[in-house]
Amino acid sequence: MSATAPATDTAESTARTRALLTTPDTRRRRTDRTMQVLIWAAFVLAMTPLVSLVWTVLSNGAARMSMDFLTLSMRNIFGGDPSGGIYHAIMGTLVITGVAALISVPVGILTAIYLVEYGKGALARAVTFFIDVMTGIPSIVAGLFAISLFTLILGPAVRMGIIGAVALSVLMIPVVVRSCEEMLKLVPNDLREASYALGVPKWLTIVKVVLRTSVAGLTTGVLLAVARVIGETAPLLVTVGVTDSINVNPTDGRMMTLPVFIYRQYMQGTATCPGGESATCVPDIAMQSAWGAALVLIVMVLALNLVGRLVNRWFAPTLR
Amino acid sequence: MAQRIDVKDLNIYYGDFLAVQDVTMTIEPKSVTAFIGPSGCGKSTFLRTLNRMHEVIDGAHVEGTVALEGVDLYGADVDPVAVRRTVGMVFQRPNPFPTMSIKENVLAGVRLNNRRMSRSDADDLVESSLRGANLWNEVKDRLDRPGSGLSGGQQQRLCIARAIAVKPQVLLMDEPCSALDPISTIAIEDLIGELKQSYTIVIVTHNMQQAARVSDRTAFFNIAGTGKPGRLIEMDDTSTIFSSPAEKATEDYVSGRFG
Amino acid sequence: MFRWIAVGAGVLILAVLAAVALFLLQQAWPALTAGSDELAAAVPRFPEGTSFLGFVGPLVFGTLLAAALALGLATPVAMGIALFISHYAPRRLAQVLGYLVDLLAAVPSVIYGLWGISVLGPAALPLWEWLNRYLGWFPLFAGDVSSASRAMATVAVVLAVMILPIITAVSREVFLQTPKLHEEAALALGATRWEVVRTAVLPFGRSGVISAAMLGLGRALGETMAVLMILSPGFLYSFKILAGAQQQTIAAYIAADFPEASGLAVNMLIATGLVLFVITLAVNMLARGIVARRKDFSGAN
Amino acid sequence: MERHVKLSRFPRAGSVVAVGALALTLAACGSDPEADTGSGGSTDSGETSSLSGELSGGGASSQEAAMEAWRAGFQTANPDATVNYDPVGSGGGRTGFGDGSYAFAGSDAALEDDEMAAAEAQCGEGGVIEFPGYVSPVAVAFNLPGIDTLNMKPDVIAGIFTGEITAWDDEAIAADNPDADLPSTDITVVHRSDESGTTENFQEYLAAAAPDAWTYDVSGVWPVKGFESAQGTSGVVSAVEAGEGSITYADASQVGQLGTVAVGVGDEFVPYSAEAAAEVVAQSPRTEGTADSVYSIDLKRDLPGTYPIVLVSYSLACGTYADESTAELVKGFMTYLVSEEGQQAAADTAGSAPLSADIREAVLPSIEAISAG
Repeated sequence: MSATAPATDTAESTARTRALLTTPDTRRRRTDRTMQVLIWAAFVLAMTPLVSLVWTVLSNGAARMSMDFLTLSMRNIFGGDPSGGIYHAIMGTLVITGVAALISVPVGILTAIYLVEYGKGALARAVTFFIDVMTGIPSIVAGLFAISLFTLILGPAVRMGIIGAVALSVLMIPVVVRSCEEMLKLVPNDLREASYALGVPKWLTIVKVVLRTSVAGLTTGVLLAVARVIGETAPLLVTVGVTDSINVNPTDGRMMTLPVFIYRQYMQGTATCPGGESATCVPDIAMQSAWGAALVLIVMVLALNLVGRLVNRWFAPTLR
Repeated sequence: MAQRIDVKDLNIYYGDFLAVQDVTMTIEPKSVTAFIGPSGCGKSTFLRTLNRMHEVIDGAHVEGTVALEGVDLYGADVDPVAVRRTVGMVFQRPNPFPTMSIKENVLAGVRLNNRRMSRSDADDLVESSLRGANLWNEVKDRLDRPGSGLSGGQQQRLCIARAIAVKPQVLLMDEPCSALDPISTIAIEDLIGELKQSYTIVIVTHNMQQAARVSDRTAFFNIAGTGKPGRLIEMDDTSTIFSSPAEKATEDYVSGRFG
Repeated sequence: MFRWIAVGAGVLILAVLAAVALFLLQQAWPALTAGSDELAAAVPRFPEGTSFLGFVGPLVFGTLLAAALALGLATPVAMGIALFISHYAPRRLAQVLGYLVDLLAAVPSVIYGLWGISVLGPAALPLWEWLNRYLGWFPLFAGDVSSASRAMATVAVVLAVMILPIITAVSREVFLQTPKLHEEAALALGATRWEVVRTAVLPFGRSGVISAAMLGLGRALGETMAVLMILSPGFLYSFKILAGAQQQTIAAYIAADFPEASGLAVNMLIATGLVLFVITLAVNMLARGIVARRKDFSGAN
Repeated sequence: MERHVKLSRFPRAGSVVAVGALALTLAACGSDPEADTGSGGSTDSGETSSLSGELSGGGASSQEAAMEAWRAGFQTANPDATVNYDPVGSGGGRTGFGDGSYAFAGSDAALEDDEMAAAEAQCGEGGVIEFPGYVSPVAVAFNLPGIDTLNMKPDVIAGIFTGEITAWDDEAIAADNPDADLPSTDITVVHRSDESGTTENFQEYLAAAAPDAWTYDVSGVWPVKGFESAQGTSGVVSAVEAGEGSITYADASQVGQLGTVAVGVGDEFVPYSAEAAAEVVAQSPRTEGTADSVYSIDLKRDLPGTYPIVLVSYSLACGTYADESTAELVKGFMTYLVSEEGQQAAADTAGSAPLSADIREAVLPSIEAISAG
């Protein structure tokens, strides 16, 4: 209260105003405080499991990490043998997700272009509607679809990377379309009109102006979509089979992927070590490897997210 | 009802940036005070310090005092929420809550304070506030329709009704007519003339004719250049400012030779 | 030319979806049309004298129960975090947190499953026992507590943790889009921070939050691995979420039994998959419908 | 990063380059591990030293641990050969073998007549080769602190697993365990939630040894409702490890530190062991009326001195294959599988009971006759 009240104020009106300004409604203030505490609590409550998850993966996974673990496969490794690694699974994941991206990205971006630039009328509405429908396909159902499709073409019990890639594409296409649609919508109409005004045909405008303007955003959308499907387990479980050797050919035979590897290791349980635990036989090696692979998978997902966002932040033209 | 405001040596900062420097003025009760000046001169910023609305922006703070009837609004024991209840505000663009009906909009502020209000009391308050804002006759048949369905001028008067429903001492208006057509503007200006019978009114305006029409006193703000703080150049009776201002800058501005 | 390529891509998507639907239907058809005796003979789990619907019923129930519990747990908390990030936390922190939440939405479900069974399960067991002992009269907490925490309650918590980032990310976007005008209007009327949230932010964000919750629900319904790895399944209409062997979800059922299935049993599994497809479809449609009512809201994914 | 950006005129290119770059960095340094000269057994009998190609089989998940050892041993001896095994379950294995998608299969039950017909049709004139390649005791394992072993008669086991006996200090249990300090804890039964051969074998045992107490139909799915369950052997074991007072049945090699039941056979109680399990297979008669290449057995559950709860998992192969390399691979792999060395590798890894010399001798001629045709 540093202000000295001017002489014109009556003491009474000052007192009244002071009362007005300094007596907050305790009930409301209490509600406000309570809600503030609740919201902080919600935050802490939610962070606890998430932090615990990240920490568990980090600490358990780091213990298993080694150069061998990253660069060797599990070929001829069995029981409690602590050597071998997840190289085959890393490669399988990269190849299968890469192929899935090769399938979904052109289809997804072209569809997004169609919806944003050309889409009018019943077909566009139908496409939009069915992309929503596709978003809801449970991942296991996508796996069932892919395997029955290939069974029909190639006979029973084919297992190869490309089937998994097709299953992942079914999951990935709607995500790509959605995010690229958003990105293309961000390109201001002025730019398009400016291009038309110069006599550039529509398709060239799209290629030269719209796509180039939104390329960073599209890359981000694609990377995030890849991050979404790279951890899918259920569809790969029923389509790609398992192997413990390195196979980077998606059209020939079984492949291993990180999520499936994690699940398989988890299901393996404890190994039998006739002579007890030793340097060559660790009973819970399967679980350790599962955590190690989980760490690698999480790092891959985070890296994709990070790169995606950085691309958008650094290279997006300033539109807004 | 109406109360006076004494501002003394007020500096307004956003973080380290000094936005408005060294303002000292007195705003008389039951009168209309207009703030004029070029864009970016800090008049809106200053207006917002009168009910501590500038605090929504991170890092905003003030030095000096703003006293309402001798009580410093920035005193340690003053509740900012109570300040805003006592010093109401109307914004540049009409902003009725889109999810509420006209009636609920009027009662929005009151509902925060009163846990239970009888239906008849509420109806009375809605009617008196809307009458006070010169809107009653236009909307009395559709009180339960959404407020966003009204025209711009009606929406702005609805916002005024909403502001006066909480029975403030002071009413701040931040360019209340800038988003409105001329006819609605006249309606609001008329309303301001009526409202000053019961409230202290402070209005920021870009429109010098409007300032001349509605205000009793006028304060001219100016800025030396970008990055420099805004300052209060002079403040006087409106007639004086527009006929024989003390400062050259004021004269240039009001005669349209500047800005 | 370019135009037709683009149109072709759109049509291709329709074709793919039609193919998915047709395949599922074609593969499911034998099971849908088979008599219950036939099914009972082919599917060991199939109880005698039940129809297909009678068999799928408990699975649908389990799926819905798991998803509803997860949603019930996650939505208030997610709204809390979203509000925290959009309106309570200091801005710098808020940005980091927003990013963190987005990252967590991308953690693969198999990792959530791994964590759920090896960390959360044991940690939550004392709580489940406590609930059972003191609130056992309440139907949800009745029965014997699953001694290894392999119960619906654990699954629900894991699912809630999984969908939390999704709901948070979307709600946060909506809350951030609240027009400043409305927040200031509430503030100028003398509203406290919470009252600003209540009068301006929540009404504005309501439909966005609902659709966010629906998205989360969609993911919870289709989630396979976490349920498969944690739940001790049963095929009952049971509300006992602390006991083991009470419920099972469709997705986990498919993943668990697909390896052993052959012949008509496979058709049967695909038929249940079709049921799941229809349920998630309905949920997603509902969510999209709500979003569509608000044109300016975008960024569902 | 710079490179990535320049190339990313089209986002597709961008992401592919990113993934590709990562792949290339890794591709430069990854490999299959060096041939292991340790436990896996580095040399084979000599005749199959340079087989190459890929061989895929599938079936019972119970065989998986042993199959890993076999595959590792075989692949070590034949570095250019890769053998895959999908642990899809016995049913899937039999179906896949029947329709030709698996060159060999593992099954927890012998082929039934109609399956045999399908398999014979698929295999052609060479017929089907079937033999109990993997025999493993199924332990009844429990989690009671301080108690390592309990004696139980078949009726008691059946009583527990039907839910008749609900507490650990039940008189029926106490009667056979006068020295044990039994707690009053409730018994939590944990069973397999998935369809499994272990479940089927355990039920077969209960139906044979305690026909009065066990009246359910035998199948791969657990018939009694309301018990806890978990996915896979590791699932039930970890469920029991986590829950005090729980009991389950599981492949003995996986039960780890859990307490196990010594099963009543006649008047004695026999704890599980590979030897006692091998004994029951050796003493049980071979099924009559089958082809020479088919060696299936009718398990007897009451032979004195044997451990009666055993999982007998069969290996399936064809006598003839369409192409030469598959035939050679199957021949080589099956030869290794039944060899003493292969059986010992499985015993070390999976705790299984090695095949008796009699059975090996009976099936070896059929395996050696595998050919293309």
